[in-house]
Amino acid sequence: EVVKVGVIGPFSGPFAGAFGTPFKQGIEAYVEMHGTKAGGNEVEFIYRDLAGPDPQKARSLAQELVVKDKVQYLAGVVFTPNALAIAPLSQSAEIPLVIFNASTSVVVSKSDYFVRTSNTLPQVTVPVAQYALDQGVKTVVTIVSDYGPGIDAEKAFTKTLEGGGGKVIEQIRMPLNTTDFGPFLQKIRSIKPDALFTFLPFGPPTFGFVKAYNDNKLKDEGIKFLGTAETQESDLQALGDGAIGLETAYFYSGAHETKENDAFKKALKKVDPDAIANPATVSAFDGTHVLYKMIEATNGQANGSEAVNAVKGLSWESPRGPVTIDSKTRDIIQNVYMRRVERDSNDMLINREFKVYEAQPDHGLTLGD
Amino acid sequence: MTEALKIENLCRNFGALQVTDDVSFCLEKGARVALIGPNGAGKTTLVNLIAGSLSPSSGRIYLHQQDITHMAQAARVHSGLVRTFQVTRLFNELTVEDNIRMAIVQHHKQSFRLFSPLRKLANLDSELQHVVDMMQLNDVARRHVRNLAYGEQRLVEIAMALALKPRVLLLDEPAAGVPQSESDVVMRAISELPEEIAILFIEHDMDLVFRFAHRILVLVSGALLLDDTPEAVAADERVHKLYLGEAA
Amino acid sequence: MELITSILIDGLAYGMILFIISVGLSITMGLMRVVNLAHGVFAMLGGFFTVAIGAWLGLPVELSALLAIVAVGILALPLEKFIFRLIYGRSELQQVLLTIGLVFIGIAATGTLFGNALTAIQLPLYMQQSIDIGFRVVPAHRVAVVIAGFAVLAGLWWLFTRTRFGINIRASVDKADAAEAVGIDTSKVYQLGFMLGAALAALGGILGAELLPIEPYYPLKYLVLVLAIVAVGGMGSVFGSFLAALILGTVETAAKYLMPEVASIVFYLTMLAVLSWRPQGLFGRSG
Amino acid sequence: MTIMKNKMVGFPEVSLLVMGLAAMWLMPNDLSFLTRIITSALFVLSLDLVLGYGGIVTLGHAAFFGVGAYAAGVYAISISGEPLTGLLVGGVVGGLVALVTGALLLRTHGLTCLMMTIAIAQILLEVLNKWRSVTGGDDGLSGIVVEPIFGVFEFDFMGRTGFVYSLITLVVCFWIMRKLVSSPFGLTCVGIREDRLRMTALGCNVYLHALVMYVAGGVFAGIAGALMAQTTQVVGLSSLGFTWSAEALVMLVLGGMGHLWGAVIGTILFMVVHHFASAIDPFQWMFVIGGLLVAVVLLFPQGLAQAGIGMFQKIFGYGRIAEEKS
Amino acid sequence: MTKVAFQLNNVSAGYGHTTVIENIDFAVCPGEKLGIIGRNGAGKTTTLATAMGLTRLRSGTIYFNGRDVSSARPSMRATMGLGYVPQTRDIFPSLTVEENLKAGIRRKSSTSEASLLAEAYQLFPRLNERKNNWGNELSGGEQQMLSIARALMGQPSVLLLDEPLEGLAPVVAQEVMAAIRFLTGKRGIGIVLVEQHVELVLDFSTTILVLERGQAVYYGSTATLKNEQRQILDLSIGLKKVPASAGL
Ligand SMILES: Nc1ncnc2c1ncn2[C@@H]1O[C@H](COP(=O)(O)OP(=O)(O)OP(=O)(O)O)[C@@H](O)[C@H]1O
Ligand SMILES: Nc1ncnc2c1ncn2[C@@H]1O[C@H](COP(=O)(O)OP(=O)(O)OP(=O)(O)O)[C@@H](O)[C@H]1O
Ligand SMILES: CC(C)C[C@H](N)C(=O)O
Ligand SMILES: [Mg+2]
Ligand SMILES: [Mg+2]
Repeated sequence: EVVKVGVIGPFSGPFAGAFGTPFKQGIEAYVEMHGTKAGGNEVEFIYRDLAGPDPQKARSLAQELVVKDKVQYLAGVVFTPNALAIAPLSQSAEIPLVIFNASTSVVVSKSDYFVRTSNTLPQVTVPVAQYALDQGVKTVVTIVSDYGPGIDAEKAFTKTLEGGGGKVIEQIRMPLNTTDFGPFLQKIRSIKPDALFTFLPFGPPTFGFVKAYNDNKLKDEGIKFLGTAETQESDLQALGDGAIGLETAYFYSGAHETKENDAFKKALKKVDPDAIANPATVSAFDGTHVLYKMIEATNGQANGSEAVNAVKGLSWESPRGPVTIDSKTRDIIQNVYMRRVERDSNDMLINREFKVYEAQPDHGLTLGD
Repeated sequence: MTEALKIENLCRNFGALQVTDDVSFCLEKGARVALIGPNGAGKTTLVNLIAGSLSPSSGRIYLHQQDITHMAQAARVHSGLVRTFQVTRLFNELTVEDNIRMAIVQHHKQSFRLFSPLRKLANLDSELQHVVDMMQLNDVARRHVRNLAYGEQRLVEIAMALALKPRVLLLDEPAAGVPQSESDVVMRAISELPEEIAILFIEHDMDLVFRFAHRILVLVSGALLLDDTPEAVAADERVHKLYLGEAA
Repeated sequence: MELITSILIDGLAYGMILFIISVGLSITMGLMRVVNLAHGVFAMLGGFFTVAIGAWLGLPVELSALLAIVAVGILALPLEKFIFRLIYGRSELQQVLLTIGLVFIGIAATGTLFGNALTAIQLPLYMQQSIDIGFRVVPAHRVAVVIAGFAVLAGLWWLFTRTRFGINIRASVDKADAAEAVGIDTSKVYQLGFMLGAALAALGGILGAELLPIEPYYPLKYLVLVLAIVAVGGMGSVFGSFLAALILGTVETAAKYLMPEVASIVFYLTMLAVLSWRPQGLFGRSG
Repeated sequence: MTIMKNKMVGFPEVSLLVMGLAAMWLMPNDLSFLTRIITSALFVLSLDLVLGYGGIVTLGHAAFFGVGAYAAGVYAISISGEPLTGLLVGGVVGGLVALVTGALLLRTHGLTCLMMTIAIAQILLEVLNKWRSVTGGDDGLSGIVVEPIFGVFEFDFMGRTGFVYSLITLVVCFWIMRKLVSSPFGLTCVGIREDRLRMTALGCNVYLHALVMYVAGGVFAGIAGALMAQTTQVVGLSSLGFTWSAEALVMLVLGGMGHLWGAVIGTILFMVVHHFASAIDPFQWMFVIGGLLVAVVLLFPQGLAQAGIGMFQKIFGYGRIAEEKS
Repeated sequence: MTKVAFQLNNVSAGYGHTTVIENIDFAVCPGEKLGIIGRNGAGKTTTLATAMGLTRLRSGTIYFNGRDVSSARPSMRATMGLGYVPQTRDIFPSLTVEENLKAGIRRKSSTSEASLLAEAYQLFPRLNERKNNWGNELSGGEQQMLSIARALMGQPSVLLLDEPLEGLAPVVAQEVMAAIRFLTGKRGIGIVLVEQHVELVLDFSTTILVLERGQAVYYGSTATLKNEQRQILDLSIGLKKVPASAGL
């Protein structure tokens, strides 16, 4: 029996490098390590390209995968609106979707058949705020990209920091298409907070922002940099020396030192020698694990509820560390690591973990709005 | 005498250059008036001012006693004031017939008929045929304008003007580029237009001017030098010196 | 006061980068009348080549940048000869379509060759410095860009208004047949003009890489930005592009300081306002 | 480029309907894709009115599609789920937005006009983005539920109703547009496209005609957007993004503008190639589509529809119908 | 016998699928004055454009100073000394008047730019007054002057003139004709002149080519045509008589 899984992601377009390619590599790395069979059922992955946030197309791709290609499972999805668009379909057709990225809190609750193996923004920003408090940071300027995830991050951070006695003295929201970040950072420089907290989408904006942080000498002024995904592995080398010393909180570092991570990285190299172990790669890798478990549990038969029930509460040791699928929310519970950028023995930039916030749930639900 | 077009103290300048300098004259119904003058005297500019594609710095323009100085160009056309261009401006990608149809549709203000087919327009075909006959364009009527010789294009240019049923017609060198033999066709068609149309035409070919004009305006450096009968103009010393030269 | 100075400084530096990136397009579009949406491909290649040549020959970045600009210029030659030549004089839309096709091919090709990730041009050390001017710092590379911008402006002004090449290129574009008939070898003029546009794009791509980082999607991402400057400046006017870049750069910078959330709306509103006021652009000639 | 070319096929609407039903019968599992082609075709047709017939160069046409889609979505969520009035709402809102923005930008033309259309679309997009409470911001507007058509035909999971509904809407719109472009108004617009100043000298109010054509384009784009909102039940900001405008332009020029069939054929071709190229190799489809664009411009500058008709005429000896009939 | 400077040998040319001129022969020696006449659309412009290399040659050969230039680019021919004044004038609108003139200077010109310009301004003082204007701001006649002057800047040894007098005021037309006579006489330039004014061509040229629908119906001495073969003129040109203009 062949079980088909439809993977929707940006395999072309500006997000291909940060998400699409890692998705594919993560899946293939898992297959490399565990074979093409899940509990005796051959698993086949069908990739569908969805370059950006485009809910209409997301919905029709998903529908087509289900109706025409007869997939039993859906996976992937980078952008929140795309996931929201698939929700009604997933619900009515009882097709599970394993989300590899879309990171707004509400997403998973929109269909009983959604499971997430990435993260939510509150999940990683609450620990940053706690870390800031631990470090004695009193005043912070938050500066985020002006879109859903950015605003989520801003809210979660502010709430946590102010709850712990800190103060957010200014909230800046930058337009998504910003290319020159200099003025924003000059402004922060003149405000002189203890730290800035930022969230930006991956790729070029992050690059520009970190550059501007260095160029405008905020570090010299003693303004700490607190971030999340800014130093993620697919962008890291391009950031260059300027990135050294930046502190971020995230759920996966390529430099995580466990045998699971080593095995994962080895499989990844086999799949593609140029592949970089990235949070998106790990999410896809773990997502594939969840898919395999679901297929095993249903023995290749189409049964959405049974499949999803089978992975509720599932725990395993992921390359990122120990993780669990929350049996109530179907969201992932995982460690969040504080990391600092340094150069390793091969002169490559890495995220060195130095502090762990263990078993973090999605704080988004508890924080409320 | 009924005046069709009256110009009063019209002025226009491009920067420091005074191209139209206090020009006044009047065209009666049925007038056949030639506008001559050295190159760059401001003849085309004067036509542009009257037609409304340029606005004057001062002065007034009256069409059938109505002040049209500030009227939009399109509105002037509908009041019967039509011009042609010194260098032809046609729809090169369309056929000769479609070019003329275009004008007929505009003339009848039918261009906002959104949903009824073109062919249902009353009189379209007969008016088209009339104009085509008048300008002897039968042979080329279905060809694309871009494939016509320059001289043929001039005829289309005039045909379009005629399709607008003008009451005052401004022709900027209508026979330029038309061979001598055929310039007769053009000028005759023009002169045979209904009596009540007033015509002002610019022309450098003195044969045509003296054959068809009842009156001649001589423009020099933007100002009107003479406004008189052909005989008087022909006899004028200044015109000889500035414009005609010794041969004519 | 400090705020205003800051806005002006940052606006100038940002505007100059916009100018350098768009001036090449202003030339191909305004002077050669080719709507070359693939302009960004040349800019991007400038960046990729700089990095690749640097890594391959182990040259300092200044030198590899120079080689990259030359390489892009040379690459433009066959493109002009076999593709662009066929669309001179075609309708704008056909040019738009063909060059969008080239953009897609360019994106796919660079993605395949150089990978989909962002590639950073490592600046030489002295460019990584910042200059302290008391109440704030100014990054050294921005100063360099401002100087380069003025140099490009002056050089192009001289080239187009004071040399025979300038006359030849404008004549060839106005009326190719007539230009040929007076003895101007239009195909050579087009070639040179096109190469110049491409080389300037590469220069812009390299100098601007700090703000608009080099990655395969570059040509599509910054297309509107670059077109906006060309349109506001007036097609074919180098000085127009310069002024437009400064105005738009400063306005956007001011918005970032004062009301960041609507900065991009402000950018587009400014553009709308200028274009409704002067439809042919600041320095465009109508007709 | 005569304006009568659409006479080529006797009953275009019938052919369109038959083609659509045949596709439905042949590819019953691809209805969502086919529906997307239909809504896109309607959108590209509306662009053809503006660009191909009106000569107004725009890269912001998706603005009308987008506002039409949002209007229909909001209408369905908060007023009524009745689909036909929903389409109407989309069309009216699209037309109104076209009226207001067209009034501003149609005083310009060429590159300036193009840039203004981009700017306007971007501003609208930002406004909708910021207006989270109504539009859902960048998460998109979801939860649209549409009632059965005439209270009878329910929108089913397989998308059959959606497809037939879209197809009929397309056919009706095509008919209206065909009337529009072969009317005196259509001829006038072609004249304006070719030479605005000459039209003024013929006594034509260029601005007003362009505006009417622009509004017509806005109405049909709005209807297309509403159709998309109703059949997919979500609306995202991408529905008024630059990419969507540009893609529509590419489809139109591929097929051939100034020709209603061109819009339809271009859309089908682009979407099918895109669909299969990106399904076969999502990683490299840009090579394919890029190569296709370059090839079409170089080999068939009039667009594929025109090239196809030319070929058809050659083979069947029709001669130069288009030129002579006009 | 003088050496032939420029020669068309059995030349055919056309646009798209249509052949417009067929088997045309003519030769011009230094200082020779060749006139070409024919009805509207007879192919006069096409003949000159083919000679210049702007219209694709279908068959036949073109020699210039003894060299076969049939496949040479127009710019090549221009550089070798072939000058051309197109019927449509083709002024470069985005160049100023003076730049338009400069564009006409050949690369290897021995005369200095300044003296070439001075000569042009001497011939057309009007251009001197307008030298800083953009090309498209000139009046029709001024453009014609500019087009002729621009061709002369290249110091051609053979000059092709397509209706150079169109739109010129009679005085200016006379001056231009005088200048052309001067060029052929003193400088030994070969001239090919296309003109609508048949009398003028008959008067000016030594050799004449009469075209009818793209074919040569007469090629030979002007005198012979005038005196012995008048009927060709009547048939081909439809020229009946040119009335002496009303007593001028
Ligand atoms: N670009 C073109 N494409 C197709 N046919 C053309 C083109 N240009 C000219 N023709 C045709 O070629 C024929 C000769 O044209 P040409 O311009 O040489 O005539 P001409 O003798 O110069 O006429 P005129 O006295 O009007 O200037 C005409 O029938 C014309 O319609
Ligand atoms: N837009 C403009 N800017 C500056 N000068 C202009 C402009 N348009 C025309 N001129 C100048 O105004 C003068 C009058 O031009 P106009 O075209 O009216 O002359 P004309 O009498 O029609 O001459 P011709 O007989 O040569 O056609 C010319 O010297 C011309 O150069
Ligand atoms: C680019 C990503 C950060 C997008 C984000 N995860 C979302 O849910 O939309
Ligand atoms: Mg004139
Ligand atoms: Mg001719």
